[in-house]
Amino acid sequence: MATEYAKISLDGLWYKNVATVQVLGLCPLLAVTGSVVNAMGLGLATMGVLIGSNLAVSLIRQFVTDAVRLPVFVMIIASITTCVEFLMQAFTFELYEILGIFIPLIVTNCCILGRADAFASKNPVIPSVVDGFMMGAGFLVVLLILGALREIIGQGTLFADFDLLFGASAAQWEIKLFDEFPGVLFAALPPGAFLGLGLIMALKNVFDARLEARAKAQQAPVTLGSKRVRTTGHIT
Amino acid sequence: MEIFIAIAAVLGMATIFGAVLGFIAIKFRVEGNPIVDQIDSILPQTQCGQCGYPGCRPYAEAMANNDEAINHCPPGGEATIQELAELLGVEVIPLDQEHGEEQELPSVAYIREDECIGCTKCIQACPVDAILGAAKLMHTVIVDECTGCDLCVEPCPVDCIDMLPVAIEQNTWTWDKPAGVGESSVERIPVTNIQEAS
Amino acid sequence: MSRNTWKFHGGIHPPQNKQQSVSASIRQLPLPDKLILPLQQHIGAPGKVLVSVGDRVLKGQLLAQAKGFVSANLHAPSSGTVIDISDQPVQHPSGLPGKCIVIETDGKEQWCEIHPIDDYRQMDATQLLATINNAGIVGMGGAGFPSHVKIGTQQTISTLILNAVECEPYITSDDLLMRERAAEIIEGLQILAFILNPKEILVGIEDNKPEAIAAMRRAAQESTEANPGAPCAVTIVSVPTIYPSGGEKQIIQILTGKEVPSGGLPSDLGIVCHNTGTVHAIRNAVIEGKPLISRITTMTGNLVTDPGNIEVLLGTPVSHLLQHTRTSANQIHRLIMGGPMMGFSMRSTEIPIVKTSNCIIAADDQEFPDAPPEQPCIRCGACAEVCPAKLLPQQLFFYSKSKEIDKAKHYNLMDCIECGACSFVCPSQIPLVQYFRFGKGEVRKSKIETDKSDRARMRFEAHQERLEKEAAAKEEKRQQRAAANALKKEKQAKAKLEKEAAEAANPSTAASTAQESSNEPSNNDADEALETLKSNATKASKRYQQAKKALQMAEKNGADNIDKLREKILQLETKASDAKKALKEALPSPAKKIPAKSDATPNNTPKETDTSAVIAAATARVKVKKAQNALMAAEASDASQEVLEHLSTNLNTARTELEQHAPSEPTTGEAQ
Amino acid sequence: MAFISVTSPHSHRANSTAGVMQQLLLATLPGVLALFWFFGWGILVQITLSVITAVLCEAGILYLRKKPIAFYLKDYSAVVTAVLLALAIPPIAPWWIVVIGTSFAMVFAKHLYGGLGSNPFNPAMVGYAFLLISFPLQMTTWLPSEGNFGASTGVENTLQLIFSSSPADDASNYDAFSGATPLDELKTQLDLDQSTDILQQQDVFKGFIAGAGWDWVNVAFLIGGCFLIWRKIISWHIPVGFLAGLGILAAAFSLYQPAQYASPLFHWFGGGCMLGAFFIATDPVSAATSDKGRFIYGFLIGLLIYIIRTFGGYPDAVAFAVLLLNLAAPTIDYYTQPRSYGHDKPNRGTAKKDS
Repeated sequence: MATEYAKISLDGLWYKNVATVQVLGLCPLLAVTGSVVNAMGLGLATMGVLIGSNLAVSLIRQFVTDAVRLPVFVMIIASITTCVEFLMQAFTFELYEILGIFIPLIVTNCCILGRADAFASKNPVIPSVVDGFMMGAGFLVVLLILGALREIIGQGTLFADFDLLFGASAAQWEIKLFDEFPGVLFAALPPGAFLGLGLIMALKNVFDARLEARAKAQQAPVTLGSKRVRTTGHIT
Repeated sequence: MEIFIAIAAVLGMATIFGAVLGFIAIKFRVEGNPIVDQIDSILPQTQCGQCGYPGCRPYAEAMANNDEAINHCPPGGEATIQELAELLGVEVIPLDQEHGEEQELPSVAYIREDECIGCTKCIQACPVDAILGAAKLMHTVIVDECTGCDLCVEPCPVDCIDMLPVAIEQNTWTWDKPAGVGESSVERIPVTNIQEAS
Repeated sequence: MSRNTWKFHGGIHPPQNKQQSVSASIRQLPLPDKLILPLQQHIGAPGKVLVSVGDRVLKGQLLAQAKGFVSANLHAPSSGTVIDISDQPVQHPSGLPGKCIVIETDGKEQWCEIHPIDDYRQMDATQLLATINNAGIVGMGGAGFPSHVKIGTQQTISTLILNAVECEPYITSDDLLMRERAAEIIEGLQILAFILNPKEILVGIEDNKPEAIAAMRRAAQESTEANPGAPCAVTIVSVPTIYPSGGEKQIIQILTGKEVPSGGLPSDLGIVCHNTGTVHAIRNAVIEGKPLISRITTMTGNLVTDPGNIEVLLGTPVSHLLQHTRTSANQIHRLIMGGPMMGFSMRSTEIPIVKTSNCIIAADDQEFPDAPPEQPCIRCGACAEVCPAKLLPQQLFFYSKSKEIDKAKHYNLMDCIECGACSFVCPSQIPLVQYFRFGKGEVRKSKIETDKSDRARMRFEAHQERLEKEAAAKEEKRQQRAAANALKKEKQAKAKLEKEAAEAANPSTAASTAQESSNEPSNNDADEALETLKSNATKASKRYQQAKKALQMAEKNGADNIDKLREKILQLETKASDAKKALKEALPSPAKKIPAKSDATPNNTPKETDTSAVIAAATARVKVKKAQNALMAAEASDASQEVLEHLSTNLNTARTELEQHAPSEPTTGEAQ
Repeated sequence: MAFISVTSPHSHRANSTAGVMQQLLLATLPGVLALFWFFGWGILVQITLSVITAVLCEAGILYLRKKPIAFYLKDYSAVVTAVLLALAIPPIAPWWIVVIGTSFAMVFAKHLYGGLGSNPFNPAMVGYAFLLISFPLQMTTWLPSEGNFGASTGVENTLQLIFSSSPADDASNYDAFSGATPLDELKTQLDLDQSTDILQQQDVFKGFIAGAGWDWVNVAFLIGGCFLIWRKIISWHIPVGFLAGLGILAAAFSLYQPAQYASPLFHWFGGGCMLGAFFIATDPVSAATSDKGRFIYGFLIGLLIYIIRTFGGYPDAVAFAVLLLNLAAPTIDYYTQPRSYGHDKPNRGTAKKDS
């Protein structure tokens, strides 16, 4: 039980991370990670949709035949995205304005449809919700890291404009890292996002390679050719 | 009112698209599985069974239908894994050592003919009928047809079959790949003058 | 005599280095003690050895006969004794040994019988072709393609080309040959023209050999004057000096502007192209009747004190040449057979001169310094600029390096002539030619492997088919045998029953006991079967319960394989219910049977035994037994549900059958 | 005694990658001198800074990649990248501009793609584009050309400008010295509906063709380029295609409306045109392969430069045009494979299995 949820969590956060492993949802990822607050806004919205769609898909999974599953899933995702959009309009209107088209575009985020099809349609409700949460969290973490990276390099600040998301008191959270920083515009533009994502992925691959090497070192030696069968005689 | 329009629209679309989908699902059903032949043509056809399947074709079928791993073929080695990965659109993975090791050089079976007792056991074991002989008479391997699967070695009661690497001769020799960037491709050969030596 | 020439793409101007070896005229060397004659001196199959160790051979005697269409004869270059036929170091870049005939010379130079032809014009073309074939002549420019194959083409030839270009640096053997024996070469050309009947004869000579051009022009002039009726005149064409204009494809392009199609032969264009040395050898074979036993070889390189051109017997070890040209063998760094552009480095000084050895270069590391380490390709394109085949060497290099042979083939790797121009100009010092040779080797290897695996697949499938057929035949035989056995048993049983019936007609205890004993087991069997059915039913229901529990657990855990489990449970459920049903069906029959038995005992007192009933009972018993066995076997082997069901119904029907007949049975016994 | 076994050919033309690179550096000399003459000491400082950064970066990355450092440094490719980048950077740009740009070029554009020979983009131009996008102000502020080896600014002043510690001071410093390039000025003025004739009268345009020393700088690079073609370091196809593409569009537009569009000569001898045509676009690693392909490649770069210069948002466009065509080079190669000997027509596309 516990191991199962641990596996779902690890997959979402690391082994099947939406952004760094599956490389899905690049469009919003590259477009809105100019600052931490934007990244967080979109990340939370995506996570919400992901949880909702996984829940809904899992609930109806026995009643949807294979042929119509895609339209049905898309419909569900579109509905939930619209809900999230309304919510954001209601509570964080300024952020909604900044994120603009990328909120409705969550519908087309492949990772959501991907999880609905690959996981939620085959698993019970609770694991599906957990999967949605963890996948969303994995995506959010990458968004945040990339947002922080680009904000620091592009503007020399961190956590600027947090009042958009957390109310007026959060306006003080902004950290100015350098005095008179010229601001590397490159990082704030989409090419910087590509580069940043590439670096994050590279870093993750380095970690993975290390982990794998360690796992391999601990593995028991294999016996060569132990799975051989005879090929002569009847093959049925 | 708005909500009804939305529902009607959605239901209408659902009906139309459902009908289209249903029609397509029946009309364009994919029959057969030609991928098996393609996979089979990549496999080296040694029929050695090291993959855990009785022959290359069963392994090809298992890969096509049951998602069997592509790294179970030691005779094909890295090259085969790469081709399979390309064909099936999966990642290249290292050879599974549990199925055996890739050999540097291909080898073929040789029967030490004066030790052979003519038991025909190896003939029965050979998947490609590359061993010639009759009961109580000496057997021999048709070298050109031997796939080097070594299935005949184990059944031999007198242990007279050797797997020997295929010798490189002038007509099968090819140039080595140069050592690559940063290396000089010069090979130094110590020469012994035959006249001096003798 | 200016004639239009064409240009081929690319080409290079390496330093000529020809002057070292042109100062002296062609000379001879003392006879070597030993001649080593590799069987493989040409493209194609090695010849069949006609001599054995210890044989005395005469000069010009046939040693090995051509085997197959593309092959060539080999003759003894001098008289002597065959002392060895074994593997020796030979002229192969791999350094792998090849089979050689070794002759110890006796110094007598005793010729075997030869047949010079006085006037070839009186001969038939096929006869001349046979003469050339017998003389073992191959292309002496380096490739070693058997000449008679080229000459014997079935296509109509319009142009005969003499390739006298000799574009490689250092080599001057053709140059000297033309300077000194121009008339003989022209004569050879006339012989070829007689055989091939071309419209024109072109001689391409590079403009860096003015003496050779002059000599050849003079000889051609004289020849035309001497034979005014000759079918066509020889045109000497001076071509610009550029490497590799001596490649067959390139000289054809220079002289005719035509390109040999990829994978095709010059004869497809109506062209035959021969090397100077080859034509000279053809002339010698026809006019003098002498087979190819010697050739002109250039000895050069900065370590050679007496460089020059030498008429050397085939089979002479290079060490003999080094010795007689006063070469300091100890300082040799690179010993090259062939030119510096396409020749290969030898691994031993004992390698013999063969039909294709046009040059030996003995050089130290000043003359040919070691190549510096390979640097990354910067795609400068210098290689593509000089490639005479108009290929894209850098593309071929990438694909050869990464072993992507399909792509390399797509970029026409196989059209590469390995001239070395690309390697020569590469600023990154990449050994491109070696990469291409490696790539070509991979292409060939993969072809061989594909062929082999295709063959293996066919053989394997045939093998499987054969095994299946054999198995089917065996199965058929077995069934036949079983049927025969059953027939036999039936007959025996019938006989026995008849006997019993006869006995029963005369009432006897023996008969009744026999009946009883045969009745008893049948009851027991039925009971046993019932038992097994019962236990099966309980087992099945137990399994079903377990599976149910597992499913519940799994559902709680949300395991991945829930669907599978569910499916399995469904199966088990049907299995359990089927088993119960079978048990239910099975139960009443013995219940019925027992009372029937007890009922029957007192009442019926048969006056005579019903033979047919007895027989029926016996067969029914056999059936029950068989059905039971089958059921058990099926259970044991975990057969499918349907089979089990089928078998249990079989058992039931068999049992009812038995029941129908059995009641009458015991009566006979118990009545007594 | 030991023989060596090695593939033919046994002799080799005495040339090397390092030699090619050295000649390339030699060919930049006229251009460097011209820049020095018109813009002063800054250019020399930038080149020095850039070369030092590039060599350090290259060595560092080679160390991380566990490659032989000396072997690769000896090919001079890092130096060439550094010099080309420095030539494109304004002479008084602050030191960190050069350092960031050069490191970006070496690390991201060159070594992350596998080092020399494997980079799909021209590293110098990647570095330049990165700087131009990131620091537009510093990257478009040139000194007014004055001639006389920058005597009026002086070495000390130049160094102070470049190495001034506080970035905030830059702006005020610039104001004192800076000026836009003629191309920049042309664009601004044309946007303000000025006619080209009037512009020719202005200070920044005084010169024989394209104003204020820039034409002479381009002439110097042209001379260097001709040297490269003469030495067969580069083939003529790319520069000729480049200039043809640029010239044809410029001629067409200026013939159509001379007041609105500058002449081809102005485009040829303005901005980084000659540097781009002979030194940047000809980088063989990232260019097309065949002769025909190279001409097309150069031609398209020329077209793009004119389009971006005239209708785009940046005054000069060599870097963007070259980078875009770097991206297209494989496609160009795909369609321009030459017909090889013995084949009726060229191969197209990619390999098919068992073809």
